Amino acid sequence: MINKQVADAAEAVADIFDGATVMIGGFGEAGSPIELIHALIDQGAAGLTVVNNNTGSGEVGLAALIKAGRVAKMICSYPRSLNSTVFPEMYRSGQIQLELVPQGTLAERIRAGGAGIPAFYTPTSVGTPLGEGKELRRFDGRDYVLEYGLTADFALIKGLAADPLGNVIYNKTARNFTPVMATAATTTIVQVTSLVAKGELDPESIITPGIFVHRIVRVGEPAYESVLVAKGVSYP
Amino acid sequence: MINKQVADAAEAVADIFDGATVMIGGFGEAGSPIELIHALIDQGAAGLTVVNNNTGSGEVGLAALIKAGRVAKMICSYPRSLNSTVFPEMYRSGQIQLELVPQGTLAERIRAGGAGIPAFYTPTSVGTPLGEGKELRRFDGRDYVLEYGLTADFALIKGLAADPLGNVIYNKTARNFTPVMATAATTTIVQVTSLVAKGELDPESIITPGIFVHRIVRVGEPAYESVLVAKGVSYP
Amino acid sequence: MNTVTSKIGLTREQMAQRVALDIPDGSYVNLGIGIPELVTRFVPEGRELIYHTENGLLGMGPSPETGMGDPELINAGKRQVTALPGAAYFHQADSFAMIRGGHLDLCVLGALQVSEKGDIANWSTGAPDAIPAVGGAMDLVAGVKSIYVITQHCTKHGRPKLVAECTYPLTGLAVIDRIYTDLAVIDITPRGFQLVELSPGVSFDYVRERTGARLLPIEEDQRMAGYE
Amino acid sequence: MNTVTSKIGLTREQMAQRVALDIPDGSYVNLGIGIPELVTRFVPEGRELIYHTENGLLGMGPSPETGMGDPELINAGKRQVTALPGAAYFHQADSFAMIRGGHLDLCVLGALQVSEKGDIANWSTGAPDAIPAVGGAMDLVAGVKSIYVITQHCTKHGRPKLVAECTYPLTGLAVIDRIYTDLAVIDITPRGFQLVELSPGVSFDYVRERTGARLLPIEEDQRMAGYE
Repeated sequence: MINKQVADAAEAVADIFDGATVMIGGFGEAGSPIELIHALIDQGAAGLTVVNNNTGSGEVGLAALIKAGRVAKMICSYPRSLNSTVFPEMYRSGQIQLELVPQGTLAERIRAGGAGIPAFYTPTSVGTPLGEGKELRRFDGRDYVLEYGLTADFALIKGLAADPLGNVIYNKTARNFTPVMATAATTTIVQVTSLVAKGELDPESIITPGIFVHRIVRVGEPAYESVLVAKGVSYP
Repeated sequence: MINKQVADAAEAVADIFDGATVMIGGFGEAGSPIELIHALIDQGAAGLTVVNNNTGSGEVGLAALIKAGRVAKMICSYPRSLNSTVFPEMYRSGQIQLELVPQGTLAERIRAGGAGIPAFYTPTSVGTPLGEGKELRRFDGRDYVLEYGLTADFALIKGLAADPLGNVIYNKTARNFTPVMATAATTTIVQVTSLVAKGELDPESIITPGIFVHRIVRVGEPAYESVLVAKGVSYP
Repeated sequence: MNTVTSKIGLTREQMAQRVALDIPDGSYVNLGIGIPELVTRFVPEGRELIYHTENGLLGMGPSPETGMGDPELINAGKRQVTALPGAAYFHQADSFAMIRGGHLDLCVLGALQVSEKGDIANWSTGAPDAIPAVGGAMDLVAGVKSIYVITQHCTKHGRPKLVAECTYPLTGLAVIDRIYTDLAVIDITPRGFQLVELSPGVSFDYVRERTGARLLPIEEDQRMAGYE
Repeated sequence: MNTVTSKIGLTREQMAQRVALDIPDGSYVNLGIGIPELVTRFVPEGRELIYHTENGLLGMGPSPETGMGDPELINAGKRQVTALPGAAYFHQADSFAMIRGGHLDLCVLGALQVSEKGDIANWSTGAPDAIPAVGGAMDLVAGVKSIYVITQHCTKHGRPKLVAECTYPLTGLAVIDRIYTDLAVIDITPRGFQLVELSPGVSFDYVRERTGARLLPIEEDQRMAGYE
């Protein structure tokens, strides 16, 4: 019987290697898999390329991973946030690279990566600094830039509930980038609040089918960035 | 208050014009909006380009629309089926054109059309007769063909339930092409078995958000192709 | 700018109210952060607008009561919101398919600069020390059917934000349809900035002097209506 | 071909059983119409395979009992099926994203011809009067990680289906990994057709004579196992 659950977050992230590309779900704190990120900090992999819409806040979660010096490059759309100081400081001092991608292009590049589409055209960024140097092509009288599919070695994501096959549902706007990231990584690791038995999730309402999920960790009471930041927590 | 319900199928399809491109949901009989198609036959628009995975069966639904001589061109992946004789005969006698598209490319072209993506690259059909004449490009050592987004003037689709805003859910594999077609048409017309009040559909489980739906018709007891064909029904 | 001029023209709330008047019933609308967010407060009675937030929700409602929010139900500005009856959640690629595919009727955005060709700069001042951050702005201006800008007519330092050519990094080319400022409503037309309406007590010359490109006058005198 | 030769080699069921032996536990599998569908009957005990049908279901189960089916729960061959516990429905673009994106482990397909380079022709005989129909075949061979063909070694007229070059219109170029026929199991390798296994009572020469391109022999003698 298929059962993708692993013992804990440490086991789930054990094989993430130096230099890996890691997609991390979440938009701000909604959907951020903090416990998996903290396990990755403990694990020690460095030189990572991380894909996330933001760069975390305070000194927990993604911001803590960056602060620990493990991230060589961020691919994201909005590397500033409330309480976001770690990335800006390291970026200004040249300790971390940034590939800035418009949010919709980032989402579509990840979807394309997961869908076997190597490249597509989009009107977004034409005529702007982010469109500079990109291949332009005209369709039906309008200009578009060529953008490439994006894949990753690992995806760290957070769900509301999963079954042993890896079918996942999400909580409200915590869904954000997660379902497309799950499709674009060689190994997708999900932390979920609840594990349910096979057959308990409505097949009409499953957002991420199990085929995209490789490891499941139950984190019954996940932390929230804003709560940790308010408490002044700094990880580790 | 937004309420997209219209009185009946005749009103819903009244403005479909000669020469329009019409996407019709369904894979075989699953998800086929037979009552909307029959209303379109009654309405009389001709010279249509129809997008559907198949070409219908017997002499009801899509097959009846074709038999009535209203379809100038079919864009589809599999124009043969059990009990499918109308299209083959008209195709052989040169009365209807066919653009044959691999099923996944057809789905992706429709999604792209709805998503503002004018073109994308896919490995499907490279080196085959369906890839001939298409622009080839190599990414990472593999060849891909360029395919274009597909849009329509109208989409005729079938749902299980909708609310007045046009949020729709589907029944099992009746979902098939329908959600992407809903996004790719200027005017999307849905027939549903049930109308429910705003707020009755779980926001986590809505498959087609109301923004993509323009008109709703309730058809409480939709017909099935196989049942009509078994009864020997021929429409009109 | 002296303290007297700061009393001329509309307040932020009045600007939002002015925009709200122009949004038809049943519109699907995306509102940027800042003044655009105020628009929701002034929608005339009897109209139903549906708000999209690009992080994955259609049918966004107001902020929750204190302590009633969910940290995972937020808007694009990362503030807690609610979901109204009839709302739907979707993932980011679907959300931007909605945007890029031209399904939203209207986006109301703030701006640093708008050019007479309808170019907009609203994501970066290009300052060497700035952390570049674009979010969904470029997708919104490229995809949504109509783009309205709501902005103070001039910067804090009194410089025009409506210009012949943007000097800040662009968000999009020739994408803006209309600009609502504290001083006026101005359309982007093939001939450039076209005055549509002056705020109460504001003269054409007053606006023209504060606009960084040619401003075409209103054909006939026109009074504002719809707010006090 | 005489009537004696028709008794040599595996039956359709035995061919399906032979394929089933090679599919690892936990695989995500798409089965073509015809002999491939029989594979589900022969999965060894203790293994769980998850079946994908490209019209939008992962976790497909067997046909429903008579009268218990839903005309809107069908497989790619448009026959009524069931959904097993843990199944998920999705739309066609998502289904083919799964296929094209390389997420399925295995696809088992029938074929008209397979070339020694791994090209396959299985959608059209190219007959002038034929109605061309391709369905998802080209997407499956282009996207799924491993592609197995299950087919009679020769046509009804005794002509080889394993050939140097396909003469029928192609479905995909260099996509086939392995071929299971009534006579043998054959891998596609950079050197061409590599015999892996002979069916009971079938000689290398017998297979070679019925193969339309060079067939490399097994390194050492090998007996089949796993079915009667």
